[in-house]
Amino acid sequence: MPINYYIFLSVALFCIGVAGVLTRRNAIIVFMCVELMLNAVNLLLVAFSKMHHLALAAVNANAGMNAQIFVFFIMVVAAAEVSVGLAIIVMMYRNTHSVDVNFLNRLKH
Amino acid sequence: MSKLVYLVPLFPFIGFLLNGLLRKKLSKSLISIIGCGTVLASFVVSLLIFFEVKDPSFQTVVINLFDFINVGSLKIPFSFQVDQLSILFLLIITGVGFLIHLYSTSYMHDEENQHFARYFAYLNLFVFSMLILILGSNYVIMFVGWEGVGLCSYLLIGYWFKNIEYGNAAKKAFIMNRIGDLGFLIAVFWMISKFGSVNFAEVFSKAPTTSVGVLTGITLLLFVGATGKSAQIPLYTWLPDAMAGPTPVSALIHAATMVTAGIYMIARSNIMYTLAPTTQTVVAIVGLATAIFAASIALKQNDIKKVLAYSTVSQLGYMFLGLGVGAYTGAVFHVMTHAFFKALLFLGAGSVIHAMHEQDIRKMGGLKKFMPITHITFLLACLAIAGIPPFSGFFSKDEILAAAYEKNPIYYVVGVFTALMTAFYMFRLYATTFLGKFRGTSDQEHHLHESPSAITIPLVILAVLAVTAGFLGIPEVFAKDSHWLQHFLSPIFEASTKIQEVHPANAGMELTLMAISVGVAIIGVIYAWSKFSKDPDLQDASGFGKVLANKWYVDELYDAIILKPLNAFGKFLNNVVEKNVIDWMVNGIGRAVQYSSRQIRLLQSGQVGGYVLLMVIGIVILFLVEIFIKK
Amino acid sequence: MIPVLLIAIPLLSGLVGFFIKNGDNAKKWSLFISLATLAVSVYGLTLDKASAALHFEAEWIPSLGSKFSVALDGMSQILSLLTAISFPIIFIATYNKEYKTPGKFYALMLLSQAGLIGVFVSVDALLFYFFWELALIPVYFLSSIWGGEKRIQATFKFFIYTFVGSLLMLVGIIYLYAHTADHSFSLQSFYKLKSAISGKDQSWLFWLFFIAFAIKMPIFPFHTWQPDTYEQSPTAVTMVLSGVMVKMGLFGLIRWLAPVIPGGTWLWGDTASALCIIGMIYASLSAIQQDDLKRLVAYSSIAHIGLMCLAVFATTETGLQGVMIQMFNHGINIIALWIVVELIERQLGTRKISELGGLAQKAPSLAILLVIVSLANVALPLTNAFVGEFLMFSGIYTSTATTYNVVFTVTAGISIILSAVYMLNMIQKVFFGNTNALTENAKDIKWNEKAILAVIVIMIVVVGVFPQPALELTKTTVHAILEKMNYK
Amino acid sequence: MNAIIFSAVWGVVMMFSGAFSKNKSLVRYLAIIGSALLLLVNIADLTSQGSPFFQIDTKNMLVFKVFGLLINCVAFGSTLIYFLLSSKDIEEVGPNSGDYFALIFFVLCGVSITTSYNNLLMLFIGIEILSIPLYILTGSSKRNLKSNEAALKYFLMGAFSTGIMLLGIAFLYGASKTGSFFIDEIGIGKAPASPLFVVGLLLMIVSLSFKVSAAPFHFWTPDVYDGSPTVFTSFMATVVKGAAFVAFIRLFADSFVDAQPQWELIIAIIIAATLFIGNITAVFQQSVKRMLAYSSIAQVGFMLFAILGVGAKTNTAQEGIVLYIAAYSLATIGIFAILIKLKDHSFDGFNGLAKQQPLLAATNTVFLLSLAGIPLTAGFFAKYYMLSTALQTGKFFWLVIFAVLCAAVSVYYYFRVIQAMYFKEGEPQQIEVSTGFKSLLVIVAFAIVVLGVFPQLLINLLSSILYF
Amino acid sequence: MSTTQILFWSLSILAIFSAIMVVASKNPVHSVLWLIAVFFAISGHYILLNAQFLAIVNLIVYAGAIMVLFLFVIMLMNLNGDTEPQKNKWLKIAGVIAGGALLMVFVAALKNADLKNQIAQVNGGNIGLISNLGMELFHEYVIPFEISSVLFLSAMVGAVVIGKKE
Repeated sequence: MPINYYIFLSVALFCIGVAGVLTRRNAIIVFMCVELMLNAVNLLLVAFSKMHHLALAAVNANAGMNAQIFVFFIMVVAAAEVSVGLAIIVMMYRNTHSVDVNFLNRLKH
Repeated sequence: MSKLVYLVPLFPFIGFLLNGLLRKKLSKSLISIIGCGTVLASFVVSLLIFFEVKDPSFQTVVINLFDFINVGSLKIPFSFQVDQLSILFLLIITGVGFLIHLYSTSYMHDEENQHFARYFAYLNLFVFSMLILILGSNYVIMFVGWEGVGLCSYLLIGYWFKNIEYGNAAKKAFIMNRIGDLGFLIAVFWMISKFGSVNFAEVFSKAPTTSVGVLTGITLLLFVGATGKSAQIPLYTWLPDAMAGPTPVSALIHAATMVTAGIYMIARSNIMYTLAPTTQTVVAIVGLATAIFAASIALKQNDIKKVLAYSTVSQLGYMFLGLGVGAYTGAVFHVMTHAFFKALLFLGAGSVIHAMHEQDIRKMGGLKKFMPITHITFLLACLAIAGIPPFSGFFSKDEILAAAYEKNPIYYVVGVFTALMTAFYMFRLYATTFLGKFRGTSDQEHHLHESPSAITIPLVILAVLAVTAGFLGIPEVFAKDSHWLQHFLSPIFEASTKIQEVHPANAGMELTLMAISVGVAIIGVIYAWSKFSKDPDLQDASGFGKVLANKWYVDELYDAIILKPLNAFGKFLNNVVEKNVIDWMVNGIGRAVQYSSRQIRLLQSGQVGGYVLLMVIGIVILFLVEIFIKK
Repeated sequence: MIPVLLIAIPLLSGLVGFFIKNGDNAKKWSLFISLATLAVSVYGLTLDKASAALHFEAEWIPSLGSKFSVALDGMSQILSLLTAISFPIIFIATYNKEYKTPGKFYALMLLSQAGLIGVFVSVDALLFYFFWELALIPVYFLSSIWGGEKRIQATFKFFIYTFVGSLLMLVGIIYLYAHTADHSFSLQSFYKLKSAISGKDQSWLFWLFFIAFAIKMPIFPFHTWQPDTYEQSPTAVTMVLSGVMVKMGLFGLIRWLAPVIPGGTWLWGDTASALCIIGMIYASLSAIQQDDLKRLVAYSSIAHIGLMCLAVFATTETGLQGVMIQMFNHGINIIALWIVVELIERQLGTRKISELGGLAQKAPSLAILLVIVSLANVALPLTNAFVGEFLMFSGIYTSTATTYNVVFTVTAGISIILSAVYMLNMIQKVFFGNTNALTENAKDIKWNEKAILAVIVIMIVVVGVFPQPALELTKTTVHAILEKMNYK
Repeated sequence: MNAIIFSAVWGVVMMFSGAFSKNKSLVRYLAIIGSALLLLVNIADLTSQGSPFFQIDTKNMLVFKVFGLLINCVAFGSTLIYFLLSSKDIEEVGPNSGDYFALIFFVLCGVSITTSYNNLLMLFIGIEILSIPLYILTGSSKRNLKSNEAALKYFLMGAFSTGIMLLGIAFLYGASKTGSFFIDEIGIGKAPASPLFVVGLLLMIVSLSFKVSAAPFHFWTPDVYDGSPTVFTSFMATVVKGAAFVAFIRLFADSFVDAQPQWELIIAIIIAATLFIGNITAVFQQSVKRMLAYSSIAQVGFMLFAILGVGAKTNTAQEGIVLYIAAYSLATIGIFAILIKLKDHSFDGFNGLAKQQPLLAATNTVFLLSLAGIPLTAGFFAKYYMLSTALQTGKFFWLVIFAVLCAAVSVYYYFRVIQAMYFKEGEPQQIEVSTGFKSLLVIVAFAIVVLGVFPQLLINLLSSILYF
Repeated sequence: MSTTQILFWSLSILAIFSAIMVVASKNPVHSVLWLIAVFFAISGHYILLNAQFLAIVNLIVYAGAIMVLFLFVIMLMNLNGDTEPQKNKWLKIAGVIAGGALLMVFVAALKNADLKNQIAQVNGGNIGLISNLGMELFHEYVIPFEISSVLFLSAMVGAVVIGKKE
């Protein structure tokens, strides 16, 4: 497949994720939208990996593999982030009984 | 002897220091001795130098004391110049000055000890400054004295400092003088840029090769200086107000010496004026205008000193007329005679005031019998100023008028008309004061007496001079080579006379002119005598007289067109521009920062969604910049 | 070594001064130190100009090409002498005044002295900038802690104002530094720059520096900090500010701007001159309107400084010599005026001209001394200011750097008249006339005050009559600077 | 490598010490010792030049250059001072002081990674290691709703920016010729930039701007700094910010320096915006803590000049940024240490401090002056270097002028504190500070002044190491 | 249109549609489910790109572990209903517009990219196979792998600090 398709697909998914972050107030959903963004990136990376592999396979049989490893690390990190993130959300819920990101609004100006 | 000329200003300066610093310690008699003695010493030294200068073989002497300012090519030495002109003025200043000092010892005797000392210190300082002015061998040293006398004038006018009015008069004098001084200074700068020097010798030697335009500019600016110091239109208004000072001060500074500084300066620079005919015309016209204008005001004044003040302004106008028409000798001659008779008039008036404690002539009258010496000397002086032969005023005034006729008959006509007014108002003054019945209070009458000898002796000496000084310059018509003064001063005006030959009118014409002016003066005297000797008009002036009595409302005019607008402008700057424009702008920057701070921090809405939105917008903008603006 | 001593003595003893708790000791200590500094400064005057003792150089920040390099030439000598004279005068004149935490007060005063002298002697741009700020900060604290009621706002305005200026200057300095051939901050390297910088760059560089200096001097329209600050600062500090600190601006102009960026100076000289002249007239007219003595003197100072700045742009020897000597004179004269203001305020508790009157009867010595000082302020001949102003005017008139020399002279000359107006007004309203309830009980001044004013008066007259030694002192500096300004 | 391993290990030590020891001061001392040792091992790394204690083949993932190691020194040194000044206050945040210290050590591990990464993957992991403990520390005051809020905001926005960074990395990867994440290979040299590269570059700029809190990606900073327990704000605003900044500058100096025309305008705009917003907004703040947050944004505006200067031939940019981070960190840690001791964090809280605690006021003044960039303090040379760097590029003159004007504005808010301390009268507050605390503050202030007067001391060190 | 293309398009449409539904769903639980759908679609893409390992890991880690965690939390908080308060409508619109604008600028920036001959290899290449990846991971990428442990440690400590009852 031409790489363009993947680029635009990923960018579209990414932007949907961004729009989600912008429009939702539920902290968990917002966070999920961030995960969506990460997945868009993952997809893009894999596509690029295959692109580079195709172009450079003659020189380097492992060309493009690094991006897939990168994706693997992104998943790892995302997992760690999720655990911390959810812990924070839960902590907030325990204190305020709300997961609305705008509920706590004491810090401003 | 002329090498010792620095002693002449030094003595009064020592007197100033002694009297000034030890004013609380010295007794009045000691103060008097220091004050008078130093001036007398100067007079003696001047006299000695005079005898040296009188010698026909005498060459101008320049004594370099030290380098005053020496920057690059500009060299201004602190040096004195002794020649015929300066020695003549030295004699007048120290001579008349000494008499007035002497007079003052009695006149000011009622002052407190320290103020008495202060008075003499000022007076000595004045003499010192005046001597510097006269002796300076370049324009800067002249300017040093020029401003110095202005300062002393200021100090002495405001001598009675408790009185705010006097203070205002002093301030006015100083500031008016400063306006003139600015003109003087700019002329000096012009000279520096054109001639590279301010020394008389160099300037005068380079003047003939300089363009007329430049000379006209320089001389006009110098003349601006002269109008300030010598009270000419438009800067004359300070002089009548200056009468706030003690009367001897008026006599010394505001009649005999300081106000003639302008005449001296122009006489000194005669070559430049001669080379700039336009300026000469201006000088003549301003002088003439001042003469008639001041005389017209004097007609209706009732303050004894004010009349004399306007008369001084008017006479100074005469002198400028003389300078303007090239009669430099005549002008200097008139300075001298005027110094004698005007000092006498003022001192006489002082004597009257001393006796009456009153300055309004409407409240005097009949003083003849109470103060005989004062009366006689005053009468002589009046005759002298009125131009009645053979008193001194006749000779000097006539010389100017004759020269004026040569230049332009209209000058002569106006001059003669002024002479008429002069004769009239002087005798109005004389008659109202000394003739008729006494109009003061009985209390005053009780105390009336002739002044003490310290006052009368100067009066008598001056009277003798006022009567006889004219014979120093007997016109050619009467006797060949009899004009001693012209002869004496000829080295000074040599260059000018070469360029601008003063054609002596033919003898018949000159005699006719003299006859006319004498006749006119006599008419004025007689008319005034008849009108005021028995029953003077004591009503407040009305109609046109009121305009004259109010000095043509010139002070009010200046107030309205200069002072008030300037003050208003200053207020405007201070209250509006400073506060509402500049400060507002400066503070406005601060306020703008504060305001934008308050607004921008609202971006910090506290909502994550808002933050992310702004971030995304930021990203979009950066992309747009990258895509569209870059390159 | 002399310049180093001049900086080090007040600097170190100032630091020591922070730990002196006893007010009397602090006073004595600082007076002693300032006299010692003066002695060193006077000793420096006696040395030959080429003497090695007048120069000092040591490594400072070699990697930046900056050295601790100080030197005393004619201009530096006259200005450091002014600084060295001013401080003892100030200390003696305010000796009877009590401050809270005096140790700190005097320590900060000495620090600012060190900074001021440092500014005048450094020949390394970075060092110059350092001292420039070092002089400012103690003064800021002095004014803010010991000042009047509105001190915080007023001095803060002053601080921000000058700080903006000095930052702009810093940009200029860095820019010049980046263009030096040897990457050095030394004055000599800067002097060599002028051909390396294009006309356009010189043009804006000029403004970077000029604004900094104009704020310090101050030149219209950057002056609004000044009356407020002078009014609010304790008088001792006002004396430092107006007597010495404003000279920093002029000094910078003469040393760091005009010869370094002659093209820009030439290009904008007329504009800057016009600002000076507007400021002179403006300040003079404003001065006439003032009712507060301090503000009056403040505006008068603006007018006088405007003239000096104008004369610098005239680029003539007479003008520049006039500025040199006038910087000294103005410092002395204005300090004397402040002393008088301080004496009046301390005794009567007011500075309002309208509330005073008739003081000449009660305090004749004060009146006489003030009159003399005022006369110097209006540049009467045989006072020191006359020499300066005469030379400056002469320089402006004969200037070939501008085609408007006559216009400049005449308009600037008007301020001479106006200066007489406001000074005489002030004298009359404060000293003449009758006493009122407030001034009824005024007393004449104490001996130390009288003595210090007398010393000033003697200086005024001596310099006024014999200015030549001072002119000789700055002659070579003036020549050197002119040579660089007239680069074409 | 020493530092990475040591900090990770010591983090674990702290974790367990917290769990097993009830003696709080023991934990504290351990932390202080740890940071000191960390500094030592890093210096050992720095001086041994490539022969660290641990011989590990990093496969070129990490490269230990002196610049990065120097920054490590600054960071660890700052941390040491921070611990010495404020470790007691860390204890008071909550019961788990050992964990807090552990997290701080993990952050330091992240710091050492971001200063020596050679691969975008390591950059990513480093930044995450840097960030995740901070989310926790921000929220560590669990009952405090402000702390909760700050943590949530920080976390959500941090995750968002991570997404952006990853997208940028992906594009850079796609644009690279060799399909590599190594930073020396992702650059495109002088070749015309492909759109992929440009997009990747921009996204990297955005995400790194977020990390260093440059406008308009700074919005998290004030809220998070304000909401966090003050003692952690201090750490975040100094050590962490410095590390993030180094990540930024290294990426640009190593990879993108040739593509400068592509990004210099963007960076210039970001600098201008950062300076403007940081300084202007700080003016109106009522709380010193929040003011400092904005001021830290403003300071970043200045630091970013170093990025503009990476293309210059000289090394002023690197030299300057080390100096800047050192000066800024010292001063900020000092101010925060004093701020923590005050009950009232508003400007009025400082009223009359000079009378009560003259020493605190004096040192605080030095810190503030340094932040404002007044000569005779290290802050001046920091700013000097930045301006100098920018001017050497020969472009963006307007930006330099703008920057100094903003610096003048900064004087306004820094001096408000000085005014409060010295010129205003205040209610006496009960402030208890130990002599050790005071003397340490004096030492720090003294160091700032010494660096401000003799910057050569540090420059010598820097240049002798940097240009070996 | 080849099978690959058909698969690509359908997976893409599924991914985008599901993604939109994640954002649009009112009910958080639905969002989670839609997100899982996205993950599946993406995994499909991975398989298409012959990145089998990632496809599986994606499903296991993301769809399996992480999403379950999300669901768990949502359930725990009892948020399964439509509990989200109505957000300001304008802000919502602004959000959508901003997202759209972002997409537009991406497209604008990328549209000129000369990527015609840049093809992503599908159905071929074996770099995505677990054995190759494993070799690479524990060879070249051992450092990041090890260092990730610090990340996990800190996440763990963090979760404990945050979650622990005081």
